[in-house]
Amino acid sequence: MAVKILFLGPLQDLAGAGERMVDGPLDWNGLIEAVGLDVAAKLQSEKVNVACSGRLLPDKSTLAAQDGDEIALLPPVSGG
Amino acid sequence: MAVKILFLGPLQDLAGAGERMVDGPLDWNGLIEAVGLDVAAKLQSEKVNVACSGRLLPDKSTLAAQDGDEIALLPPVSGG
Amino acid sequence: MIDVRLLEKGFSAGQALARFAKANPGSGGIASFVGKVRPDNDVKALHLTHYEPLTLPGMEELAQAAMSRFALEGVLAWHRVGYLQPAAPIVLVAAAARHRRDSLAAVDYTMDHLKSAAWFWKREKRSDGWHWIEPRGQDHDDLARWN
Amino acid sequence: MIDVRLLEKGFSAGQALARFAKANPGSGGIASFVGKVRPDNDVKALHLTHYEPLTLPGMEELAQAAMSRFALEGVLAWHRVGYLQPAAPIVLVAAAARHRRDSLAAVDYTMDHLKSAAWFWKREKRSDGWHWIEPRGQDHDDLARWN
Repeated sequence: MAVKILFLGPLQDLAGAGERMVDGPLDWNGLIEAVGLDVAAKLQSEKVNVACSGRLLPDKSTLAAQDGDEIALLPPVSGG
Repeated sequence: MAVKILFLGPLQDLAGAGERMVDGPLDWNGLIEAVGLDVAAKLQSEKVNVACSGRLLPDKSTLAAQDGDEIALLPPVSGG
Repeated sequence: MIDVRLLEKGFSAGQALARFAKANPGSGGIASFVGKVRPDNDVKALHLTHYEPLTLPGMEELAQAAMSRFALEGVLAWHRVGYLQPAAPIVLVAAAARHRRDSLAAVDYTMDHLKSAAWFWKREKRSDGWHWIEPRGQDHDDLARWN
Repeated sequence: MIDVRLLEKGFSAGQALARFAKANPGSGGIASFVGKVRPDNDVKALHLTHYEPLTLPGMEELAQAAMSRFALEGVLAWHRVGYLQPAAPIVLVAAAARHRRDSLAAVDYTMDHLKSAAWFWKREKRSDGWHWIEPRGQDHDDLARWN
């Protein structure tokens, strides 16, 4: 078991993959370190939302993912 | 040949018929006399429009219908 | 593309919209409204009368006005006349545009004008006979939004 | 009646609207909007991605919000995901109501929220490859109208 990180939309290009498995547990600082510099920079902006186990986090810095959880990184949605 | 007067919408109930033929030529005063008291009262209100030969009259008191013309009396349209 | 019709018989709004979409292949969006005879209030039938020399030309002018006012690629306005059963469609308006807001505003505009400025008179048959439908103040308020 | 779907395959807006009308027989009017992949700007294909645990629940909440905010009898919101060809329908929203203005406003409201507050990411394939579609300021302005 591990924590799955999903990179949605344009974040998958920055991450170089749609998802990545990392060892749990994982907090906000652990997430920043795990995603690489490019995604980390985006993640630290207000516009990227974080969901854990299918729930949007009102404050993403409170992240506390356990093994088996799925973390989704959600950039601003497309207009168009 | 004569002038045909058409009573549209609820005016046909007041007139007792959908149309009436009268001798031409017919001006505004002639129309008022030709349509009966009930329709005349409505006609003198601003809300009833008059068309002659398929054209709406900007000022209905300028009516000048000739034999063969059709005069349409157009009450307010239904919302609903 | 302007498609304006006065219809003596019933029509399928779904089929009309499918054809309208095919006729406007370049549009990003199509907004529409279909109005039906309300199957309530004890209404047995609706009778729609019009004045041929004015009604259809008036609808065509209205469609042209919508084309001029909004950035549209096409507009459709179909209206029934004659006798209608409850739940039958009375009116269908559709607008094809590059941008969503234009198409929705054009349908809103066209419906407001069809309701209170087009030459139709309606009466409905209830259990106690036929009743003319009066102009509604709300419709005139709706129309005034576009002035 | 709420009918919210995420669709992996193409659909016919005309057929969907015909069924929606049958499912809401008591409504006086049905407004709708269908948005298509624009067949211009050198676009070869559109790819729509979503996040399943949030996207469908979010659309269902949006449909409920439209039902609460406007006097509706039914609302439909269908959205495509996956790969789409130019001119294919992306989104269909419909609202059935007793009164015309409610149905049109509900479609406007639902589309504005689907455009800028629903969990979809789009990219389009042009002759030089895939490009993500950025959020548009206009969409956020449209959304702010409802606050």
